[in-house]
Order: sequence, then C-alpha cells, then structure tokens
Amino acid sequence: MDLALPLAAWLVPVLVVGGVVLGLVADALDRRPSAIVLIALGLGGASVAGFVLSGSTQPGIAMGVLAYGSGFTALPALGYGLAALAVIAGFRRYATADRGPGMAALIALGSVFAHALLAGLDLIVLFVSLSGLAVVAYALVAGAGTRRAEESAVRYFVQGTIASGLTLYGLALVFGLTGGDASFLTGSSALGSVESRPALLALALVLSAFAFKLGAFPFHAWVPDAYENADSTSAAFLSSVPKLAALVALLVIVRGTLFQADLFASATSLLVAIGVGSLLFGSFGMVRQQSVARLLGYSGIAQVGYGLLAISSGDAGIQATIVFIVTYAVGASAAFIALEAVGRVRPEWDGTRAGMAGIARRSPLLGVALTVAMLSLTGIPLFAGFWGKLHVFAALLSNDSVVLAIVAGVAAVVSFGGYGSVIRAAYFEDSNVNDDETVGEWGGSPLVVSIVLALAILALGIVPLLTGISRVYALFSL
Amino acid sequence: MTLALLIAIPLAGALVSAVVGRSTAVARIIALAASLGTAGVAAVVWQAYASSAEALTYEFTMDGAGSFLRLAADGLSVPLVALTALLGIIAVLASWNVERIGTHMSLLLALEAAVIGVFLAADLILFYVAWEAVLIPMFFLIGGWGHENRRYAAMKFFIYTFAGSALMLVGLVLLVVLGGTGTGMPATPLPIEPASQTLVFWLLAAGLLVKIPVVPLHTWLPDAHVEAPTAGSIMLAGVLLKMGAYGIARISIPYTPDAFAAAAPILAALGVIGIVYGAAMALGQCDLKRLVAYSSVAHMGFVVLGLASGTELGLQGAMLGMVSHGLVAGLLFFLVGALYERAHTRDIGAFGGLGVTLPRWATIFVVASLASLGLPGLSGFPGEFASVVAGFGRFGFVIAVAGIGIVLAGAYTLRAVRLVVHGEPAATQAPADGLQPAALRDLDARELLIAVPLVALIVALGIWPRLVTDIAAATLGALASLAGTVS
Amino acid sequence: MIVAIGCAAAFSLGVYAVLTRRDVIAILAGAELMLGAANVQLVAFALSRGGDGAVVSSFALIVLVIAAAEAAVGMALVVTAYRRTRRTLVDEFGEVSG
Amino acid sequence: MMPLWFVLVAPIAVALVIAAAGRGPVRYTRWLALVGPVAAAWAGAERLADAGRETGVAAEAVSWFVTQTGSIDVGASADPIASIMLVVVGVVASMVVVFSFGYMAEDASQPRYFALLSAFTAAMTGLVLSTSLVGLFIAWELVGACSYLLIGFWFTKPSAARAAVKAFLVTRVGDVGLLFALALLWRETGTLVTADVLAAVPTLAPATITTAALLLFVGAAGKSAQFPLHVWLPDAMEGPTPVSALIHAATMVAAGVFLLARTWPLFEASETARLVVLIIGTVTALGAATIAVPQTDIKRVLAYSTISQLGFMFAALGAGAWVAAFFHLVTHAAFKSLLFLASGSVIHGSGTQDLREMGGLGRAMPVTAATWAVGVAALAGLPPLAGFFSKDAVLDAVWVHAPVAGAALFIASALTAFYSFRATRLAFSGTFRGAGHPHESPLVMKVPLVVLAVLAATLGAGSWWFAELLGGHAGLAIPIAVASTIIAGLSAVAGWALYKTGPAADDRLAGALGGLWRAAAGAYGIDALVMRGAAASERGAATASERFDTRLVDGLVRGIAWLARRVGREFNELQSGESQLYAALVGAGAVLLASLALWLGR
Amino acid sequence: MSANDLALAVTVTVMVAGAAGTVLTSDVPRLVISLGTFLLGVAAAFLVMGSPLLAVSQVFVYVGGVLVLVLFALMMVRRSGDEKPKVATRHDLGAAVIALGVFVLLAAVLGPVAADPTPVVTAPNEVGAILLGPSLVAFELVGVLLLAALLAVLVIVKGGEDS
Repeated sequence: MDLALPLAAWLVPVLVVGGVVLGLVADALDRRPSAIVLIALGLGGASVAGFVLSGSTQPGIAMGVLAYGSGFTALPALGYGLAALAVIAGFRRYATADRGPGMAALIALGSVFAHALLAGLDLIVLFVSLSGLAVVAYALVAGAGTRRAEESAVRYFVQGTIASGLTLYGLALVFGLTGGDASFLTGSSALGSVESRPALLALALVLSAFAFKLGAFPFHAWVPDAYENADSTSAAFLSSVPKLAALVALLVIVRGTLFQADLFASATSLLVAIGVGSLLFGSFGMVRQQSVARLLGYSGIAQVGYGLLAISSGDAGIQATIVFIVTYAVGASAAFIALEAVGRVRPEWDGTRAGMAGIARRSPLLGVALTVAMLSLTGIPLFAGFWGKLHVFAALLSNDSVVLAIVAGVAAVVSFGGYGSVIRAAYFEDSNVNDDETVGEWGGSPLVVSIVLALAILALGIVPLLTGISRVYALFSL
Repeated sequence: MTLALLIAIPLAGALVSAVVGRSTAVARIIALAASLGTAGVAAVVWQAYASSAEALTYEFTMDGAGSFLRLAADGLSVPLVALTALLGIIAVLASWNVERIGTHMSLLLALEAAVIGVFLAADLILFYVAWEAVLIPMFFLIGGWGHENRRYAAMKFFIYTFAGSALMLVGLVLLVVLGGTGTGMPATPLPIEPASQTLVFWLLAAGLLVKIPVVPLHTWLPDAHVEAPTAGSIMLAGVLLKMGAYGIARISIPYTPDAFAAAAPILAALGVIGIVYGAAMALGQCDLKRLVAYSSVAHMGFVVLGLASGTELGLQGAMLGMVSHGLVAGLLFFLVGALYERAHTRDIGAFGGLGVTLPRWATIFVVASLASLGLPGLSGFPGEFASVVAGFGRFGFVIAVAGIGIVLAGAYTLRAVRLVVHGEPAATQAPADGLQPAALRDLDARELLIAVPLVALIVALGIWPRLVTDIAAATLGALASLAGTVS
Repeated sequence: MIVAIGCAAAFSLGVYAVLTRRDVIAILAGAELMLGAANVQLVAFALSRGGDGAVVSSFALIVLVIAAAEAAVGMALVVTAYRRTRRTLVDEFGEVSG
Repeated sequence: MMPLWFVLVAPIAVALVIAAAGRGPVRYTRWLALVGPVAAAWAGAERLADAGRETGVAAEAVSWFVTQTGSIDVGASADPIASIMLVVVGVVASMVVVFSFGYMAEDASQPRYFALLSAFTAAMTGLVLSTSLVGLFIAWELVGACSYLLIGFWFTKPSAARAAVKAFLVTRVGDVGLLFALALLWRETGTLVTADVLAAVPTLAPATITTAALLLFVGAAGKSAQFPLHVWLPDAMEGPTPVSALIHAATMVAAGVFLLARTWPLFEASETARLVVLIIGTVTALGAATIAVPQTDIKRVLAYSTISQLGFMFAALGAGAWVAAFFHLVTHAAFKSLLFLASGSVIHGSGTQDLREMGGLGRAMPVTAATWAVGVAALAGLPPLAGFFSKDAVLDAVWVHAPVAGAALFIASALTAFYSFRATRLAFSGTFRGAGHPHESPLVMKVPLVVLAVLAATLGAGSWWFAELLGGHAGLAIPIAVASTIIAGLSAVAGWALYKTGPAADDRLAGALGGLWRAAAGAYGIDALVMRGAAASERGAATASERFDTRLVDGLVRGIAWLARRVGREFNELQSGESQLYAALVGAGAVLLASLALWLGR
Repeated sequence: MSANDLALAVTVTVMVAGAAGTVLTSDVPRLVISLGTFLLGVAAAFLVMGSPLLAVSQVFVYVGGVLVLVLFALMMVRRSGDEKPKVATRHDLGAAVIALGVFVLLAAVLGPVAADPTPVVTAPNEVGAILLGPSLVAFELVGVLLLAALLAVLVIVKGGEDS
C-alpha cells in the first residue's frame, strides 16, 4: 500500500465518507441540523477538491483500478457538487425528519458509489458500485415515507432483483472470458479474441445492466413511479448523479476498454435500439402527464435516449456524451430542486401542473428557475442543454445517420409539449388559489439552490458562445 | 465593434428594465433609450456600409479560442437590421401603457436583440442560437399579454416553429459536417457537393418556410397574431417573418445553390399559392388582426416569388417586399391595436363610419391599406412589381396566377376600409363588452409620433425604392450570380 | 458443461419465482436463487478458463456479501410495506400507475 | 417654356397645401386647384405651338431599379399626342374646378375634394408624360386610386362606398393585364422605356407581340370601361357630378385609348390584336347605345353614352385609324364633359336626377339648356359641330376596314342621336314634373358650360390640322358624311317627336319592344351577374377560410398533436402499476437484447 | 468422468433440486427447506471447486442469516392467517416463456464454452492477500456498501413512525 498515492485518487471519496461518519455521530447525539451540515460540507469539500485536483494532477490509474485526473476526477466532482446541492436544498426536510440525516448520508454514499462506478476500471468495483447505487436508490425512494413511495420502492426492488441477477451473470461471463482478470485495462485485450457467442451474450447482459441503472427502454418501468413518489431532492439526486456515472461508465466500457474490439461492432446497433426506444417512449409518454415529477420521470427516460445515441456514434460520440451528460445532469437536478421550491412556496401543492398555476407571479425567481430548467432540458439555445443536443446531433451526423438525427429532433419537439406545459402553467395560467394568505414562504434553501443551478445552466449555455465549446467542457474530457 | 453594440444595447436595456421594471416611468425611459440607441447605431452601421460597401465584420476572440460570436453586416442584413431597430422603437412606443410594463419592455428588447442577432450572425451555430432565442421572448409576450386563448396560441407558435427549426438544426449541423469549413460563414461560401445539397436544402427549408410562412405551414400565424399584444404583433409581422426569407438568401442560396436552383420552381409555386391563398383567406375574415395576418402571408408570397426567381431584380424585389411589409404590417397592427385599446373589439362588423368619428386614424388606415394592396407611390408596389416581373421572367405565364392574388388583395383591403372607415358612423360604437361607449378619441400625439414617420417612410420607399436596393445591390448581385441565373 | 447448465437452470428458476410468486418474501427467495447460481457460475467459469483461484474467490466472496446486504434491504422494504398495509402480495399494490 | 417637372409637381404640392389648410381658408385655397390644370394646358399649348420645330424635350430619365443586367427607368417628355392630351386634361380640369366652386359650395369636406382633384390632375399628367411603361403604369394605378377616392367621396353613403370599391377592383383586373404586359415586354426586350420597346417590336416573335398587345388592351379595356369590364362606370355616377365630368367623361376613361395610341407600333404589327379591339369596340359601342336608350337617370344615360363613344374610338383603333380615334377622343372630351356639367347644373337646379321628374327646364335654366343643346347636337354628330367631323372619320375608317362593323356603328350612331334627343326632350320641354321650382345655376357654373359649348362647336374645324400634325389622312369622305348626317338627323327628330307626351312614351316603347326594352334597361343583367359573383366570392372566401383553412389545414396540425398525445396515452398505459409486469419487462428486454446481439454478431 | 466431475455433478443436482423446490412448492416449511438445500448445494459447489473459505462464508452468511430471516418473515406475516400458511403463486405463461428464454440463452451459449474446473485448493490467506492487495479498492468499497445498506434499512424502517 504505497502512500504516495496521488491525492486525486483517494482524498475526494474519503472526504465524503468522513463527512457522513461525522454526520451520523452528530445525528446520534440528536443534533440533526449539524449532521446535515457536516454531510453537506463533506460533499462540498469533495466537489471543490475534485475540481481543483482534476485540473492539476496528471491523469493516471491508482492501484491499477481507480482512474483519476481530468474527466475521471472532474465528473465525480460534479456528482458530489450536485449531491451537495440536493442535500442543501433538502436541508429543512432532512433536519426536521427523523430519518433526515440517514437520507442525506445515503445521498452522500450514493455519490461515492457513482465516483467508483465512473472511475473504477475493474469488474468487482463495477459490481459493488452498481449494487451500492441500487441499495441507495431503494432507500431514497422508500424514504419519502408515503404509502405510494414504499409501493414504488417495492416495485423497483422486484425489478432490481432480476436486473442484478443478469448483471452478475454478465460480469461472470466477462470475468471468465478474460481468464479471471478483473481489471478492464489488461482484460479487454484478451476479450477481443474470444469465441464470439459468449462475448456477445456478455455484451448484451452488461448493456442490460447499465440500461436498467439508466432507466432506458425497455428497463425503464421503475423510473416514472420512483421519481414521482420520492422526495423532490432525492429525485434530484437519483435523476442526475447515478445517471451521469452510469452513462460515462458505459461510454468507457464500450468505447474505451472492454467492448472496443470490432467483434463488438454490433454494440452500436444495440445502443441505437434502446436509445431510440427510450427517446420515443420518454418524449411521447411525457406529453399528457399531469404530475410534474412524473413528467420529469418520463423526461429522464427520453434524455437517456440522447446519451445512448451519443455513445452509439463512435469516436465523435465521446465528447458528445460528456457534454450531453454534464448539461443533462445539471438540468435535471435544477428541475427537481425547483419542484421542491414550488412545494415550499405553495405548501398545499398537489404535484400537478394545474396545482402550480400562476406560481411565477407569486414568486418570479422561482418562475425563472423553472423556465431555465425546462428550456435547458428541451435543448433550446442560450441554455446548457442546447450544447448537449447539438453535440449529439453532430455526432450522429458525422457518421451520417441523418434519420436518427431527425428522430432526435422530432423527439425534442414533442418533449416541449411536456416541458412547455410546465412553463405555461407557471406563467400563463391564472392561479385559482389566492396565494397571498397561504402560509407558503418565499421559497427557502431550495429556491436559492435552484437559482444557483439556473445561473450555472445559463453560464454553461452562453459562455460557450463566446469562448467556443472545447474550452468550457475541456475540464470534463476523459 | 459597433456590430456587437447592436446586440449589446437592447440586451442591456432588457436586463435593466426587467430588474427595475416596477415603476412604469423608469421602464418606459429605459426601453425608449435602448431602442433609440440601437437605432442610432443601426444608422451608423448603415452609413458605414453605404460608404465602404464591403461587409463590416466583428469577431469576439478570447485568447485564440474558436468563438461562435462572429457578426457581419452586408447588403442583405443592413436594411433588415435598420428595419428591426425602427420597429423596435415603434413597438416600445406602442406598448406605452401596458400592464406589467417592466417585464413587457424587457421581453421586447430581448426579442429585438435576438432578431438583430439572426440578421448579423456570420456563424451557422450563432444563426441557429439567435433563431431559437427569438422564440422565447415571443412565447412569453403572446402567453403573458395575449387575449382570450393566448395559452393555446403561445404553445402552438412555439412548437410549430420549434418543429421546423429542429429539422433546420439537423440541416445546419449536416452543413457544418459536410462543409468542412467549421461553423463560420466565409465571405464567399463554397457550396457543398451536389449529392447532399438537396437533403440539406430541404432540411433547412423546413425551418425557414415555417417562419416565412409558406402556405401549408402558415396556420400558426393567424392565431399568434390574434393573441399577441400590439407590440408583439408589430415585431412578429414586422421582422420575425423576414427571418425565414433572410435565411434562404443567407444560407440556402450560397451553400446549396444547385439544390436551390432545382427547388426554385417549387418555391415559386409556393409563393404564388401563398399570394392567392393568403388574399382569399383574408377576404373571408371578420377579425381585423386575422385579416392582416393573412395579408402578411400574401405579401410574403411575393417575397418568396422574388427569391425563387434567383435573378438580381427578383432578389431586390424580395428585399423591398420584406422592408415594405415590415413598415406596412407594423403600421396596420399598430392601428388595429390602437382601435382595440379604445373599443376592446377587433370584429370588423362592430365599426363603421370611423372616417367621421376618427378622421386621423381613418386617413392613416386608408394610406396603410392602399400601401398594403400595392398601390404605386407607396412602398408595397416596387417590391411586388419587381418580384412579379422577375418571377415572370424566370417561370413564364404560370406566374399570371399571382394576378388573381393582386386583385383579391385589392378586394379584401378595400372591403376592410369599406366596413370600418366608410358607411354611417354606426350606433354600435359601444365596445362589445358593454363598457360605457368611451367617445372614441382620435389618435393622440404619441400615437401620431408612431404613425406619421411610418407613413413618411412608406411614401418615400414607394417613390424611390433605390433607398434600399442601392445598399443591397452588391450583395444581392453576388447572390444572384450564385443562384446561377443572372437576369 | 454440467455446472453451466445447472447454474442456468437454477438462475431461470429464480427468474420464474420472481415473476410468478405473489408473495414478496418468496420473490426475495427467488432473488437469492439467482444470485447464488450466478455466483457459482462465476467461480466455475473463471476457474475453468485458468483464472487464479484467489482472485476468483475474492470476487465471489464480495458478491456473496453484497447479495446478503441486498437481501437485507429487500426484507426491510417488505416488512415496512407489510406493517403499513397488512399485505405482502405484490399485485395488491396498484395505486401508482400512468 | 413651362418645365414638365412643374406640371407634375405643382398639383401634388397644391393638393397637400389644400388638404393641410383644412376647412377654414377653403374658399381661398380651392382656387389653388386651378394651378395644376392651367399649367398642364399651358405646357401642352406651348409645345403644340412650336410642334414643327422640336418634337419633345429630352426625356429626363432616372433609373428606378438598377441591376447589373439592365435597369428600369422612369422619365417624362412631351411628344405631340402627349401635348394634345395635356391641353385636353388641362382645359377640362380647369372648367371642372371652376364649376365645382359652385356645385360643391356648401359641402363640408371641400378641402379633401379639391385636394383629390388636384392630385388626380397630377396623376393624369404623369400618365400622359411618362416616357417609360413603368412610369405609365404607376400613374395608371394612381389615377385609379384617385377615381376610387373621388367616387367614394361621400363615403357615408353605403352605395357610394360600394361603387368606389367596385370601380377600383374592376379597373384593377385591367391593371393586372397591363402589369403582365410589362413583365412580358421586360422579359422579351430587356427594357421598359417606351421608345426602346417600340423600337424592338420588329425583332419580337409574332406570338409575343399579339400577347403583349392583347394584355395591353385588357388594361385599356379596364380603364376605358369596354365590355366586359364596363360594369363599374354606371355605378361611378355615385361620385359628385363634376368628378364624373372630369374622370368618367374626358380624362381617365380616355387613358385606355391614349395607351393604345402611345404603343401603336405594337398593335400595328399584330393583325389579330387589332381584330379583337375592333370587335370589342363595336360590341361595346352598339350594346352601350342600346342600354342608354331606356335609362331614366340622366347621369346613367350619359354614362352609357360615354361607354358607347369609347366603343367607337376602340373600333377606329381596331380598324387601324388611330388618328381618327384620337381626334374623336378630343372632341368627345369636350362635348361629353359639357353634357355632364350641364346635367350637374340641371341636378343642382332641379334637385333630381330622374328624367321622369324633370321637364320644362328649358325656360327655367336657359343657359344650361342652350349649352346642353350644343353638347347633344355634337354627341349626335350633327354638322357642323365637332362630333360630326370626328365621328365621320371613325365611321369612314371602320366602314372601309370592315363594313359589318361599319353598319353596326351606323346603328349605334342612330341610337346615340335618339337617346340624346329623348333626354333633351324629357328634361327641357313640357312642364316640370318634380317638386319645388327649378332655378338657373350661378354664374361660376354657367361660365364653364359656355366655354365648353364653344369648344364643342368649333373643334370640328381642327380636324385637318390634327391629321397633318399626327400624320393621318385629311378631308372628309363625302358619302359617309351625308349618310351619317341623314341617319343622325332622322333619329334625332324621332327621339324629339316621340317624347312630345313626356315619359309616357317610354311605356309605349316598352310595350312595343317588350323584353328587349326591359333587358336593355337592366344592362342585360351583366352588372347583376358580376355583383352576385363578387358577393358569392366574398361569402365563399369566408366559408373556405372557416372550413378549409381552419378545419383542414389547421386540423392537420391539430391532428398531429392529437396523435402525439394518443401515442403518449398508449405508453402511459404500459406503466400499469403491476410489479410483475415491470420485472417481466426487464427479463424479456434482456432476452431480446441478447438474442439481437447474437443474431447481429453471427 | 473423474471423481471431481462426479462431485460437481452431485452438488449441481442438489442445487437445482433445491431451486426447483423453492419455486414450485406453496407450502411454507417446504419452501424454506428447499431454499436451504439450494444454499447448501452452493456451499458444496464452492468446496468442490477448491475454495473452502467461500463454502464456509456461504454457510454462515446465507444458511445462518438469510434463511433464518426468510423463515422468520414468513412466520411473522402468516401469524394472523388461520389455515396452514400458504405461499400464493400466479403461474403465468409469459413468465414461463421468459424464464425458459433465459435458460436456453445461458445454457446454449455457455454450455459448449464452459468446461468444468479442475480443482486447485486456494487457502484463505491467499484470498486475504488478494483482498488487501490488488482488490483493496473493491474491499474498501464493500465496507462503504455495508454502511449504506445499514443506513438504508434504518431509513426504510423508520419511515413508518413519523409520516
């Protein structure tokens, strides 16, 4: 165990786990608010450290397993940042509820698993982080405490059992085919020259594992229920950080390490199949949704479709995936945290579009945050989401799959049916309930966080116009 | 640097009035100052371009990074930018006493900045960014300050145009990928290989033709206009419709000339259909705003015909058509808006004899109507004349069908004049919703300050169209040679 | 050859259990079947392809521990759902849809 | 020498001044309206005086559109026919303005009236002077617009408003023909300067020449109210009578004839075009004459008479004698504007336009009656008045060219004499059948009548000078002259004698001629047909817009949106909430994915 | 068929028998027993394949822990029921097809490829060396996972009181 391990590799996760442990101790001493603060500090510190270290350290592989430097530290840092924001946004909720600190801790540990999934180039680490994320997800959904939440969690768990079984079988296959070598770096060369049938089965099973974690079609069934019934802040975390990690991990595995041999050329069409499936299912499913969180659930499925299409389009897709997932993660968490703020501004909000009618007049800042998030998810220029979509289009078109690009375009338009209806409800519908006397206050920490995220989205949207795209997203490139 | 100012000033105005928009007076002053400032800079740019006659360019570079912010002003964009700046002032003045004026003014200025961005963009991606950025303020203007079913109209407007421009984005990116020259628009753009030109052309056309609008894709326009507030309608009719035609001239012709030449007959047919169909529909309308909206479809039909001819005369006709329609439609929407402010109805039957009760309003309305039907001596005629003559030159007698449109144009315009201005001052002056029939007061000083300059410009452009065509001649000449048919 | 078919059989029985058992706890049992079979398959396949016994065993051990942890969380879910609604039959939950 | 630009610009400036000055000083500012017409007449006369020396001042052309391959220029110059027209327009316009001082004395919006008159004069002179077809077209449509604004002067009267729109639209149909003639000529010759176009005519293909000529004729027919585009002129009588005198007798309606005269080489080169013009001219002449006979409104009689006389001119053009046509145009301008002004004085004096309510006005309004008599005699073509000479030239040319047409024109001239004397008898002899007591018009209205009467009488003498100036053949064809005089005389006497018993004669004639009389009275139903067509098209457009545009085209768009929602509903129902289904999805998905992978990678 | 293959065959058949038992029986005790036999079968398989550590931990963790858990839960749930505790199942053709599909896929693909391993005994200390050596990261992560699982259970269970 040489301690000369570069800081970037171990400092960041240790900070988070340390924060969690201290938080739990504070919770034990019955001082919940300080527990949440400690967890949040752990996450925030890790995020800042991650960003700083990612720029300064030379990229490398720690312990032959954990990659660090540039993208491999910056992306997890973004994960930690979003997790920290989710915890801060849910501060009141976690500080008052009995299980609050537990939830916050779970979010923190979830982001550690995400880091491991993304940076760990090892079969065992892959399985552990996938399972870890699953456990965290079940708990976060069930943690909402309502009957519907627990029902969604049970349903999610039932699906999860089959998915983790398939995942294990897939990894067993890969582990066997590489001759018992768990590491991606050394194992993948052997994988290229193996009998094609088992290799392809392994590819399919691993793809299914990731598709389930990402909530892509046809493994998407848990997404709408889970996002609708979990707390908004938990949903903010679940819809951004695990997806960020899973998509990047899938990119590394398919393009960079295990399945890069031309034996696996069919990976592209598999990715396209589930990608287009998710895109269409999500976009069309979203249009009629009355419940905003459920709408964002379907939106999650649709957006993953774009990510998968990006991965499917070869080398051009690498930067596209990165840019897309960064902009999506920020957009998704901004959207959910804004919903949390709506809950605070109008406590008796029933979660539906009609329920939040005219909220923008009641709290203009919230209106702006919601609009920025929605427009970014649609992919409208001047917002971060546009650069993601643009790169996906460029990637698809550079290996001239024009039809796919058109399908992606049409899906974006249909999706505005959903996103636009939220803006419409917020701005143009007249609120039947007279807001003044209701007890809702100005919006509290979730509003502050959603404004911060909205500004980030605007910055990520407008700055590239001035400085060109590579400069802004170079930080995250692998 | 001045080009960047053209976008920066309205944007700054938008931000300031959004923040400080609480008090009406402050919002008004900021908005007026911003729009006047923009107009000033536009005049400077016009003068600079007129004297030097080679395109002004501006590129924002930060230590060598490949920035998308590349602006250029040439013969094609300078007149349209000037038109936008002018209509910006008119729109600001027209929304003098609107509720929630702060946000309204900021959206208006943001809209102006975005539209100027489209006209100045010398980068395919910046063009698209500005193109979409226009949708956002317009969406909120229609949705926030519209009338009864403004929500439906705002959503329809956004989704309809966004559907077109999504396909356009695919076309633009394909253009960048195939063109290989990066996203910047070189001064003399080299066309991409003919095989994929058709695909790129029709992908771009999807977005561009929706915006013009061309007939089968026009059904968003009447709803958007009926519901939009006066200032929104002025900007929507005045400049937003020009972005489509500008896009064809700026991107389709230089980058996909062969496909453009092949598609020219289809475009011409769409133009002619637009002329006749728009006029026929306008004849049947009883809502004044819908009537002017359909007349816009007819006018833009002439512009499309001019573009499709691909000759220099045709392009000059198209340019004139665009500028003139901007002025005429802007004036008409302002007048209808002013009438709506007084009588709270747009139904054509509710009025009559306004020539007696509102003489000033009536006189300007008659002048605007005559300009709208293309009476020589007013700005409508040169554009239509050049487009028809050029179109006829290229496509022959099939263009005669447009003649029906010209006659119908006279029919629906004069029908409106007959029902609104002529006839006995109807007893039904009482507004529809039973308000005490406010004695319909005639146009006041502010409103005259808006209308009279527009009328002056309409007459000036009618008498001497070379005010605009001279400045555009060089660029349009180059475009015409690109379009392969120079006549 | 035998191990492969045996594990495949056990695994698919596990799948069948999850899909047909109405009682969530039985579904948990099914999950155990699947993970157990996969674990054995993992060890057998890796060893047969020349994997080092220690690495394979460590991988299998970790998998074993994780499977247990997931089972525990699953059990917690079932118990809370039962305590609130006195029902554990999975198809009697039907409130969330659409 | 009166500069041309002044003739054009002055009336516009005057119009603006009169309008701006408003009602207050209108008594004084309205005199300014004379500036335009006098300037025009002066410039025309000057140029005619020294016509020998230089045919036309250099055209100050300026290019309206500049393109690399050619430019569209606009300019003005006065050649002989333009100078004659300037005089005609100038004189008639001046007389109308003076007459209007009296006729419009108590009208509230006089400024608008005189401003429009002045603007019209400017437009008319522009039309006449333009050296390029584009300039001509611009003035052409501006003349149409002024006529629209003047017919609809009393816009509070719904019938006037509707008549104005009708006039504008029908002439617009003609203008579209003219527009496409220009487009064709631009495409074929590359220029629109009249002289260059006409110079290039020999190089054009016959088909092009005929098409261009016919399109030009469509424009002319619109403006000069030839069949079938004549329906607007009778309704144009809704406007003030001086307006009818100026626009619908002398100037605007003559523009069509002027256009054909201006572009004569084009018609000369195309046999078929001239044939069409001849036929349309003759049909219109005869038809309009028959319709004029049973009319009871004095102004409608004169309106149909104008259509008929214009028919004569187009027949002459069709027969190739454009000089005769142009000479008839000039004389017609004189006596027809006289008759209109006289009818104006009659209406002003007797308070009615209906011949059946008039009678005995000869005694009450001697000057009007006398001048009317001169006009009517000239119209009927009785020697030695101007009408005789010009109509003879026309009859002679047509008879030589196409005897059938000649015969028709002889019948038409007979009818002309008949209805003109019928009207004279009904209005001026016998006892006054209307209410109140008619009175003579003031001096300011009588002076123009006298001046025009003098012109109507003496212009005949100018026929040889006219032919020599424009190159036509001089002298009279004796047999034609004698025949036409006899026919005209007999019909005049018949007209005069028949109506000794006043309006009752109409009933007797109606009984005798039966259906023909009623049909003629209703202008053979053409007008009704056109109006029904217009109303139907308006209603049709409304339902089309409602049904086709909103329901079908927009429906398509809403349909796509519904489809998207419908597909959305299908997907939502897939989320049925049964856990086993979710798990099954995962299982099935994995199996499908694996088999796809295996199948693809086989 | 060496002795080792024979042993392997026996353990695998035990496993499959146990699995079949858990899936098909509707009687609670029999379900628990068959699940137990399956788990023991797995432990035996590990033993035969030469990894005693795995076998022992399998026994401890599963037979000791999970099995008891399952039994306890079943008993608790059925306490209120009067008749003999029954485990409801809803045999469904679709599920059978999917299960069969999975079986065919796995068996057909892996069958020809996966030979049975020749046993080489790995001592526990070797596994320890690996866990703390190259797979240290995975080992640490498992620790974090167990912490997360603990928190998860607490959060889920606590849900009941304060909502």
